[in-house]
Amino acid sequence: MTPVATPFFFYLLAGLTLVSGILVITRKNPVHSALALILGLLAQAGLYLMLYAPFVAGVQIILYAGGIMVLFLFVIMLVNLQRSQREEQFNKQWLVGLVAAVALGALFVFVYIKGSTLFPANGPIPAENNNTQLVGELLYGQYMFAFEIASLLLLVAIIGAVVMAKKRI
Amino acid sequence: MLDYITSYLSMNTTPGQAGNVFWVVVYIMVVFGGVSVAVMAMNWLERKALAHFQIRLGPMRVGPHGLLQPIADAVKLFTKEDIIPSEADKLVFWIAPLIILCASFTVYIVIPFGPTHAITDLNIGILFMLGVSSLSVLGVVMAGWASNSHYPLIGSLRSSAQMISYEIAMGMAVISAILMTSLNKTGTGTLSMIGIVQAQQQQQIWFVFKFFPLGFIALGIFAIAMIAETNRAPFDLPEAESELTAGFHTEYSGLRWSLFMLGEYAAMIAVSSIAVTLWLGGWLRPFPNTLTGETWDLVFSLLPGFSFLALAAFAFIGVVRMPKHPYFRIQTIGLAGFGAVLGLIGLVLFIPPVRDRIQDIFWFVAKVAVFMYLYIWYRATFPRYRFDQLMKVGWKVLLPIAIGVLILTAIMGVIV
Amino acid sequence: MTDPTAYLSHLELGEPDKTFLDSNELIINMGPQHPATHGVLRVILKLDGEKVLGTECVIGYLHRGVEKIAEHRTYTMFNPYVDRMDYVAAVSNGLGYCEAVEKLLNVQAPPRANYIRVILTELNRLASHQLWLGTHALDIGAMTPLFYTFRDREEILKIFEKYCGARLTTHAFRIGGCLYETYDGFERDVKKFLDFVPPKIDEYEELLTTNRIWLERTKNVGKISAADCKALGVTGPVLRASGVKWDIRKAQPYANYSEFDFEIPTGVNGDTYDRYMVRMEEMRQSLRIIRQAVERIPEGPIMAKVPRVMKPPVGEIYHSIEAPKGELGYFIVSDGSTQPYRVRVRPPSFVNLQALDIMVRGALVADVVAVIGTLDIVLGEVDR
Amino acid sequence: MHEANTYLGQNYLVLDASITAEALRILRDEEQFDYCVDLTATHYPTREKQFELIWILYSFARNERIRVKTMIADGESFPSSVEIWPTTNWLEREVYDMFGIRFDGHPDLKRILLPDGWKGYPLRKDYGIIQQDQEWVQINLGIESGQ
Repeated sequence: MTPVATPFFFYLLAGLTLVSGILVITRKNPVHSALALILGLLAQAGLYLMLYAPFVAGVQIILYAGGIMVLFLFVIMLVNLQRSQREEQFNKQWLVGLVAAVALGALFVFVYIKGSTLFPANGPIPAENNNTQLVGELLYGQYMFAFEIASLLLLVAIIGAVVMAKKRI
Repeated sequence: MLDYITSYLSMNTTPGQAGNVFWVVVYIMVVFGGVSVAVMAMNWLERKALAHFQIRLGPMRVGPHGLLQPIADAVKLFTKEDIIPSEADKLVFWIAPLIILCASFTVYIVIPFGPTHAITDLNIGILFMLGVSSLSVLGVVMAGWASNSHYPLIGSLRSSAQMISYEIAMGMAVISAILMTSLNKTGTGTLSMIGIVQAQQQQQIWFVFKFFPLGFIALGIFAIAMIAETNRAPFDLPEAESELTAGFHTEYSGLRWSLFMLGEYAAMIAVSSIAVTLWLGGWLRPFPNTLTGETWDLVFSLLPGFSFLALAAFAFIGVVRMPKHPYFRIQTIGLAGFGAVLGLIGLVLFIPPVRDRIQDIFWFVAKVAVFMYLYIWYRATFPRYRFDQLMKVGWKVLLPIAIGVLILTAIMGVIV
Repeated sequence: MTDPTAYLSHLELGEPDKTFLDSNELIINMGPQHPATHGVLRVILKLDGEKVLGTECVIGYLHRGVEKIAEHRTYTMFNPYVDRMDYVAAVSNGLGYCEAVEKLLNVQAPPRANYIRVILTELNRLASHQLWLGTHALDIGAMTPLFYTFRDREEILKIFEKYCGARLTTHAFRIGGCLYETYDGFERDVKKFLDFVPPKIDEYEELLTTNRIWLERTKNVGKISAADCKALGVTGPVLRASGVKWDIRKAQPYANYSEFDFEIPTGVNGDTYDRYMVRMEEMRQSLRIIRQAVERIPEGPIMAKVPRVMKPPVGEIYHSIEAPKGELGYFIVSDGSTQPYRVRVRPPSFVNLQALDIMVRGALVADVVAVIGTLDIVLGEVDR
Repeated sequence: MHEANTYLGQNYLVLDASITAEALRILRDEEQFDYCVDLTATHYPTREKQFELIWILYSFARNERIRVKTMIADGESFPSSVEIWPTTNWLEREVYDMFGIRFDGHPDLKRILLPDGWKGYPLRKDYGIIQQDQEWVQINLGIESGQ
């Protein structure tokens, strides 16, 4: 399959991701923020597709855009919006946040400049049609332990959420 | 240019895989148009069939037997005043129906109407379908929230909870079908929609009969979950008209409302297509492996033409039975014309090159139509579930069964 | 004995004290324009998510001042007005009113008139129950029974139309008997109907009675105990479904009901399903009564001797009948003139509607719809 | 007690307002009149005590009806019987709505059939049959007259 208009789509998706990221933190209305976040996640899924990782893209759409963000919206809609809008958008930790953001940005810039030696660009691109299979083999083979730990962590989170939400068990 | 266009015709793959932009565009247009027409036809059929369930006639005025009713409705809806409530969140209100529409139409990219009749074949096909179709819940939530009114809000809350719950059982049932695709010599399965159908051809069995009754139960779970996914009776709580007036689209009218309807029906056809692809052999004709040979091939390839001729015959019987009153003259002529068109299509389908290309699509559509009819049947028969009962069915009945089927399928796959 | 606070139904409608994350208390206005409130009933629901914390009924949107009008009409002139109260059971309303005035006048309707009255009233009960079943099933989401019941109700309305020219607000009876003699073929029509309808009732039952979703939606929904029913004055099928075997047709027979042989169906749990079963059985019992009446109908006059200008002696009367919805009573005070001094209608729907609150508390929104349906209210009667 | 009588086979009691509330409770507790069929009133403008309150009671055990009547003057209130029969909640509201008789101890005494802000009590004899609260109609319906 020959890619079509790759640079154009890359800049489109990257731009969308950036714009939606900015919208997420600047919108006063939390629902608008959440919608912008969904847009950003979908654009990211597009970027994954361009990196020949369709499985990750599909999972991104199902889990983040379809599942988690719907729950986000669910909670936001139930919350009293008037009150949240009255609250200050940026709290006192903005200085710390700024430092962290600058540090992260510096890291990205560093990787961009020096990265060509760290991550060779001409690594072997896995064949598209067994991409999913490779992910599965890695997940259930090499990274089995980490995978199981993550699932255990999620189980604990589920139980914790049930305990907190349910008044009587 | 002409070479570029004709080069695809000799290829044995989907235009997306061939990288042929021209044919991709053509396929997209055809599928979009076809689905829109199918939605209109479904709309007419539902009203008609439901009416006959309920000892009514249904639409009879616009065109012979109300055949033009969907068009009249479309014209009415397009010319209606477009109302946005003053307290609504205008942007979100505006986007919501579009999201539903986009989500339900994007899914058609990977639906295989035949081995080459798909826009493209993604190797994560089924994952893509589930993912994109689950996005339509966003549209529902946004519509309910943006209307800034209580009934839509409750409707969208119900809808999001319901869709997320049933997606899980649905996913489990789908995984059990995908497991079955890996039962070949190489031991690698596939997520590709075309690959799944080809696996069924290879294994010489529709997955619904594989490891009977496991495949059958999985299809059952999927068939129930897909009704809940598309918010249809008896799981139509988000738009339960006797409780929430119209649920999440209470405040919508005119064109926007019709977009919701279009999206809903398109989604119904899409999920039915998933069921057909995964369990009922997709485009494969009945008994592709046992009833082989020249004669059987000929018999089955002639069926599409004959079924259209039968429909034409129905239309002509209707013409004969029309009252001989001048008032009905236009209707009679219209019905005769309709019958003639159907008959012509039937005759065209007898031409050998056409019938070889088309019969895949015919079988696929016929199987989907069975599911569409079931949708109508359920709606005529069942009362509506209550919200807690709906959740109970989803989490306590369907999910455990689906997980059980999944485990058993895996065990059977290892043993066999 | 009974704790009166258990029956209070007024909500504190002020802004609830909301915390940031626990603000899912909703006040919803259901009606007066709503597909499932059977008219112009307005129910204010206080919800916690989907759970109902309390309800308050706002009624009176259809108030026409029937009781005031009665004081300015003669006894005869007021007769058609009562049809407009419970408009789906107009014949029962007329029967109650005519019998009340007859009692005041000390007049007895002749036997043949009584038979005609019983046949028409029971047909009307059947029609009312059929309409109830269709709309109730529609509320719960089953569309199809509505059309089946309306198809069969049509046959009853045809008989009414042939008898007195009107289908809905029939004004079939007059004080002192019936104005119209039965038309030719009346008995044949009724007998044909008696053969026609039992399989249809089985058909409704086939669609609903053992349907899983129907059972889940109606069993243990809107439960009310017999004690609560008595305390709240709830009568009719709702009371009988709670296990009280009380029917005015048996307890204090009017017209000539004492001559007929029929059963009073009762329920056990007092839930929506029992009320459904009681009404279904009541339809069959009505058919039984009609069959007996049409077979034994005597010849004779249909109108008693009633003075042309009705001036009942000074006094008052309370007369009640078993309308399809419950006890329908007329309390009439006469001051000796041609116009009633005061007419009070005791409407079953109005009193039954009071039970809505305790029946739906703690239930879900969908149950409110089911319970409004099962109470079988007609807003024309609630608001008068 | 003023009168205990039977007319047309129907028993009724006419009681003094002072003892009625107690009598109603006794009728329920000791005489098994556990079902209050109806509560209503009648207006006699010429009498000294203008309003007659009427309870219609029924006993399931005895299959018997009885009417209890009492007289009260205009402006007088009467003890609510909601605690005896909860069904009288709406019935008392209706009597208040139509006659303007107040019931002490009623949990939520407000108009029931007429709109909340309505002036006048329609079932009083001095309220004309086409009379209406013009002011309310003009404000709430935006029309000159509801006729």
